[in-house]
Amino acid sequence: MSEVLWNTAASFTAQSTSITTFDSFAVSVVVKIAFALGLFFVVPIVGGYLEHKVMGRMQARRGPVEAGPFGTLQLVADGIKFIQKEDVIPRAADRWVFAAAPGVALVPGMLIFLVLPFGPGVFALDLELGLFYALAISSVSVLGILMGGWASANKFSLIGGLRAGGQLIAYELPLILAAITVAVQAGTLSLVGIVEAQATFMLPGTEINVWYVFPQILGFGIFFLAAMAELSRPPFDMPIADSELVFGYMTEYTGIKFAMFLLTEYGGMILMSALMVVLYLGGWQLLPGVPLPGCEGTGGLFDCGVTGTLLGVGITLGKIMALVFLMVWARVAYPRLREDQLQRFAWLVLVPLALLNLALVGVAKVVF
Amino acid sequence: MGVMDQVELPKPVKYVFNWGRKYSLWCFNFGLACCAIEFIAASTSRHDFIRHGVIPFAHGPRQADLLVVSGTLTDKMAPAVKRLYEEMPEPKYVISFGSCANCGGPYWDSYSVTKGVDQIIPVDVYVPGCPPRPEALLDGIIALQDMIQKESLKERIAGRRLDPITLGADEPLPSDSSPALPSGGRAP
Amino acid sequence: MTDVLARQDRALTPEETEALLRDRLGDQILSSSTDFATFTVWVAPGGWHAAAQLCRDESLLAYDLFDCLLGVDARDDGFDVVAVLYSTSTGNRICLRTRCEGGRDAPVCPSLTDVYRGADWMERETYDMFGIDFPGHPGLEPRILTVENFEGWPLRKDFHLASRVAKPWPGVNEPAELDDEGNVIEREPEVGGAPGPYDLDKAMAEQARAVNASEEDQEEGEGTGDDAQASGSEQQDEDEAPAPELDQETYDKLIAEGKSERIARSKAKAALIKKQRAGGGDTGGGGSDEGDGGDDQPSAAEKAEARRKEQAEARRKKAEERAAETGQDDDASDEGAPGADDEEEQA
Amino acid sequence: MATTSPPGVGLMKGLAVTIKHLFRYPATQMYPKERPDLPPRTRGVIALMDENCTVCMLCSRECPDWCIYIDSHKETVPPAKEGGRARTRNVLDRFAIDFSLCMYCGICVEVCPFDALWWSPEFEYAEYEIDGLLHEMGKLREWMDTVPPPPPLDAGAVPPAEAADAIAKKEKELEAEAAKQQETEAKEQEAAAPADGGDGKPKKAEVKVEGAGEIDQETYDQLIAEGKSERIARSKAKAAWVRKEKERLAAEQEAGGGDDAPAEKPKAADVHVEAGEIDQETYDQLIAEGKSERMARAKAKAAYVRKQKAKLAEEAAAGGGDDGDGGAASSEAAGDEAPEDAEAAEPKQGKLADVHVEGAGEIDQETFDQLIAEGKSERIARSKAKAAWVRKQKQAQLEEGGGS
Amino acid sequence: MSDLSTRERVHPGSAPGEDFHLEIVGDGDFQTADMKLSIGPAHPATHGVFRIVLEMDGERVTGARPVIGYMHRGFEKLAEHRDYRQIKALVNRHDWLSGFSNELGVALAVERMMEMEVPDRAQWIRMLLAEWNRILNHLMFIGSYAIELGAITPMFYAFREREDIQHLLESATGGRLHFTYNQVGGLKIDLPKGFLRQSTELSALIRKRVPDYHDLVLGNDIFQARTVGVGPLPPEVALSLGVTGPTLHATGVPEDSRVTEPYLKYGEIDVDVPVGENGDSFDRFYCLLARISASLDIIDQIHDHLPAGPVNTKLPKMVKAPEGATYLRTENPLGQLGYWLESDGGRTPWRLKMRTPSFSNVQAIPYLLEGVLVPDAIAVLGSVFFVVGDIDR
Repeated sequence: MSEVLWNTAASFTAQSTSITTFDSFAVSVVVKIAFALGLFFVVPIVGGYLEHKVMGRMQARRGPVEAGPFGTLQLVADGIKFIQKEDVIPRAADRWVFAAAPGVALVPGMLIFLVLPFGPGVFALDLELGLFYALAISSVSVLGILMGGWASANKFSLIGGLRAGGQLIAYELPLILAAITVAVQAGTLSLVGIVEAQATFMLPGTEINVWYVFPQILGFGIFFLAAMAELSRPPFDMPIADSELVFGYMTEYTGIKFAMFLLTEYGGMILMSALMVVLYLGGWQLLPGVPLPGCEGTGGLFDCGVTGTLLGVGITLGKIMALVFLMVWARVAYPRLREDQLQRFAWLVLVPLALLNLALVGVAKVVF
Repeated sequence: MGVMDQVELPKPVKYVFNWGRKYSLWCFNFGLACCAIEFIAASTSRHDFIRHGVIPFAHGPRQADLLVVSGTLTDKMAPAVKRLYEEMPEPKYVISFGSCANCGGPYWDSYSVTKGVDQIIPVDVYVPGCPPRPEALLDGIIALQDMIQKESLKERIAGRRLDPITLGADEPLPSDSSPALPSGGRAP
Repeated sequence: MTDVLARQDRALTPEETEALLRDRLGDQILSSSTDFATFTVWVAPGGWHAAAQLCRDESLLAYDLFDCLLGVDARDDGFDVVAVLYSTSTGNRICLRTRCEGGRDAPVCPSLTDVYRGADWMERETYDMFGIDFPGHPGLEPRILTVENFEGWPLRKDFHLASRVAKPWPGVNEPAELDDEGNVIEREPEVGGAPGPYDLDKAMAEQARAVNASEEDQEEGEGTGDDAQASGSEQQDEDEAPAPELDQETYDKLIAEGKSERIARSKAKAALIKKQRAGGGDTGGGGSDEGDGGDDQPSAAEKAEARRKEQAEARRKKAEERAAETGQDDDASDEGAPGADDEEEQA
Repeated sequence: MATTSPPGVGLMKGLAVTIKHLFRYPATQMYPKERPDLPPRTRGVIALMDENCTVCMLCSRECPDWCIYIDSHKETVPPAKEGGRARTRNVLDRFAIDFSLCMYCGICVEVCPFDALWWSPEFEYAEYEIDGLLHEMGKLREWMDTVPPPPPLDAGAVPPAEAADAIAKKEKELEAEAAKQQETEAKEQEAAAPADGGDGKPKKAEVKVEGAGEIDQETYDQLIAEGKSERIARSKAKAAWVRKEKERLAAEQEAGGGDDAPAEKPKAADVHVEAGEIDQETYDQLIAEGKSERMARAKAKAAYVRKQKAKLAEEAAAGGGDDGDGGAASSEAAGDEAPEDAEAAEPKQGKLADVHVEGAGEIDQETFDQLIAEGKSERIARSKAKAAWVRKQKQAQLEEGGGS
Repeated sequence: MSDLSTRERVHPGSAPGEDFHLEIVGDGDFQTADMKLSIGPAHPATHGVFRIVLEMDGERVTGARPVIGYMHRGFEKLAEHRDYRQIKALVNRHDWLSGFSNELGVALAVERMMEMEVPDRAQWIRMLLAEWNRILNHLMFIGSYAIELGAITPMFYAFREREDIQHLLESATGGRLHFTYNQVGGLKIDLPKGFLRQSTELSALIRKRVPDYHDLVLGNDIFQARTVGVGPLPPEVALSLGVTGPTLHATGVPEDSRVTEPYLKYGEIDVDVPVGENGDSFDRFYCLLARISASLDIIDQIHDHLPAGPVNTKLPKMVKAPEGATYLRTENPLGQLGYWLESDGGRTPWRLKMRTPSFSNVQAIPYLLEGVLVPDAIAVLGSVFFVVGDIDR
């Protein structure tokens, strides 16, 4: 068993750093899963800490300070505490659905992390249908929320669950339309392919290499709003934090189950930001047209040395944290939309705009 | 939780678990009267008890593990406090904030005020004042955190009366139970 | 600001308003007064609803803002109801006051909810506090402020606050006398004196001592039992113990001297209590029908005596301990009598 | 009424406001480390100076919550002088305030005719059990150390009654002394040549000073050297001179006869203190600060009694052989023994209530670490260290007060 | 001992506070629903314990019945057992956001009955502190109404301002929320040195910060979308219900007792009363925000009118109001506070009725909530500014 590990370590450092090129299949599966799970538990903790601190500073206060150096271990402390909480299952609840709901909501988030590229070669899978897989899996977590809402036999959770269902479905459509527009522009559904395409994409009729965010600024805006609504983050958090809904579908959950729902929310935030980074902000590319140091391959993006890879991962995480900052900023600045305004905004504003955007890009693709 | 209260944890594990419970007190503010305003002041930017890990966004009693009873508890409100205390999952702590919650305070002789929250639910820390300063609440929270850091979960749960407390419809609440009388005018 | 000045000229003076009311409602308007800058008009119970209707609809009066409605306990003559109305257009305020029919046990006052919407909750609150019934009110029950199953009407004067009876008043604890060899000379602990309605306070304190005394008998077995828990001092059973009767003879003397009726009655009551305490039987009008009666009066006195002696011993023991302690620790002998500073070292 | 601005602008302005605060310094006060600066009138906890309490029971009667419990008994005091009348005095057995019941309305402090109850801004006394909130006389006495001096009143305000006549009385006293001083000055000038050549110039200045009392030359130069403004230097010097003058007169009296009450000492010893004397020096200092005469006398009495005890303790300590480490005679050494046995060995040195110490917030680092070493919780250690620091400050002030 | 981990809850139903939460009665659609609106709002309870029973069919509210009394502490009965100095300490605990104005009312009533002459300086200082108290109250409601609609930040900014003001008032009175600074015949003690300087600086600082609230809340499009035209209250209904304060001003009636019946020295300065147009939630919030600027103007006027002189008069040993009754009305931050003080010559009042603004304003809620969508119910309920202690006394 030891030389297998030795090989892995050696191969990891020796010739190419990409974790995709391993000799034995079994080892690569283990490493990939470890990579995805590791990211899924670490990055949301950083995201949550960022949210606490930024929200604090914007509200003229300091945010967590005592737990760990500069309050960094606040969410770790939350996790440890939730493990110790008494696990309460309401008597009138449907026990198995109630217990399964947090899992159903959490696992899709983990699965999508497999397909997200965090750096040159630093991704678990390069699926041909990466984007399609990601969007399909993300709509499964809606099921978890509906299960949670229905199973807690608490009228408030029921209303919260139904509202969440309605809202997520309403905002699923503009999300997918905006994503398709990028796929049309890039010509491929594989996320790594899209990043690659952006590295060589020239504005039609000009010679400027530019990311997809500039020609499709409308698509980016729609995707951003739809993503926030998907995660029911304020100003779209009607189903959760509302005076008469107490805590929406999460009212009855305590202990580790509630922690899983929280992790879903933070994980979802990271996940959607990562998707936006890949689709619109050129993945791990520093600046449009500027190849990463020490990397060759198309657009200077691939099989780079250790420094290139680390730099790529750093840039992607930086962009993710920037988008998380934007989400927190919106949460701090705006009140909550009313339920019917929410729905009307989705169907009457976002969907037509997304279709318009798709049409524009289609025409541009054909003409140029 | 099932394991926690059965077995005495080894020293380092108990330290980490206590540390976790100490710095993540999701707080449910049972704001009744004027002390609720001082509680909100303690949660806003000048005193900001989120620094100590006390997060005030616990919406319902289910997610909370620190219940701060701030204000006058009246007989009409007592069943609600009893029920909400029961709703909270087990390692739960209660801070009685202000004279009214301690033992009736300025309304000690009123016919409709319960003389102190500790007649209804067990209280861990009493913060005196009417209303106490927000810093006094922070001092109470630090005192509670000291206690949590040193306590053992096993004894705490064992000590707690676990038979379910059901409030029969007919059994009236001890609404006018006179306060625990200090020795009054006579020598102790 | 300008319309405020314009308002002044259209406003009616209190005399004009009363004259207008009188000619519309005739003898229903009993009297009016403007002392303490409050224009109050006494209205007969029959004309209560009509007066309110008139105040609102009459264009000259135009009292459109319903300020407030309250009940007042008028001792033995039952209860009054006061409605305060204000006119935004003329800036005047009028307080209509009437005496409810039905005396103390079934007071009734017609409801104003059809004239002013604001009267709805105010009348429910007055019902909750005084037990005054308002026929014509959409729904007085459930009680608006107190707990649903609350017995008794809180704001009536014969409703006593349980805690004030149960807890002995710390203010009464005057410094105790020490006779020469240091034991405490006992004296009659002063009763009442805490701020409260004068005559009721004495009666209440009297009642409390009676209750305590009767408990002392039950607690034979118990030890010192120093903080006698006033068990069972529910509000209900206090209502049955009626306020003591008046000492008729002092009452007439004071009325003859021209004192106001209310002060005379309160002094007479105090006089009666003094007489009863002196155990001189009931020369005055009020017989010994108060509470558990005078028969076990002497035993209550003995009980109080025993309790005071036992207090004295407690204090003497304390004094001896202190003397012993101060003797040991500081060898310097010129300190003399234990000064206040040693006191605080021990505490 | 909706403000008619284009749709997007409102949302952008909201973002602008929040981002503006991101780059501003947060308004958080890091509580356990940064202490709040409490105004002197804050109603934190009630402190009791039981020397002043004559058990008139007014506070207990006026309290709306019935939460002040007082036990006391009367004692007869032998007459101060033979043939005098024996007085009776109320001695406080128990004075407890139940802070869980108290509504902090301040009526007891307001109503107390003898200034025995004071407001202290301390607020850190949360308890695990409710009977910990029933503060007995000892605890209330400890709060006395943290009582700040009352703030000066607004310009437009009428000065408080007591202070007015106290200031007037002091002026009269000063003039009397100055006049007396004038003749002795004139006599000395002719007899003695100017002693120290150095202060030729200020000597003349001294003469020119109107009759408001001479100034103490040496403090004057020292302050001028420090760069103080001339006016402050002169006023401080004047105060120093008055104090020295008094010292000198008191010393002559003690040396001279000692038994008959010296002239300056105020009227016959106050019956309340058996020992009979009051500490002259603290008395003047308090009067200079504008305290009421009765207040100053009470505090001076307490200071005197304490000095007596300090003297007695030193004799006992010196007499009783070496105590613990080195047995240095001065009370300074006694102060820093382990706190437990220091209390046992000598009467509570810490009860120096009269000298108000600013900056009650500092803590005595060394006791703090010692307590932390003993495993005490940080919060208890901090409060004990604070009390220790205050005690040390007081002793230090009393030392140099006695020394100068 | 039952295994704790899966200990089942015993009491029937699972909603926290079972009889407080939504209970669907009737078949199919929601016949009647009993919705509890206060326990568990998004942020620490800003309303206190106020329960409202909504009858709904589908999304539309057909009837609303507020259930009050959860904070009833029996003040009027206690007042009959306390002398006038002790009442001053108890009376400011009812509308806990305007402690000073409550005390002021009782002091004025007793002074009127005893025909006592209060020195000018005391009257001006009383006005100064009453106006600061008004700003404290309004800042609190700006924060709490914004939270009802989901914006957390205004509460933090509002409380940063409140802390500065509370520090200023604490330096003079010693208390942060309950000041017990008034006394029959004036004030307990004069202002400390430097109070007026700090007061002028602070009023300038807050005047600089008020535009932040305009941008963050009033100008916000989502806020306007949720409040404009929601829950309009016609003036005649408001007057008939006895509604006063910002809720009445929003309907366009400038009824403010500082203008119509000037007490203290309000007659000598000009008091501007901001007025709304159609009495909806947006206008109520607008009036609240505008009253802060109005109070700041009044404070600046007071600063240059403040005379020197004594602050209180010599009180008899036992303050006894003569026999008789009086009704005195003052302008509290939330509306008009009336005191009916009837005395029988003893040292305690015979009857002290406290006519509180919130008690009447809350009576308007059933009228406002008829025919409103459930999501709007929160916006309407939050916009009728009330304090539960004020309702139940």
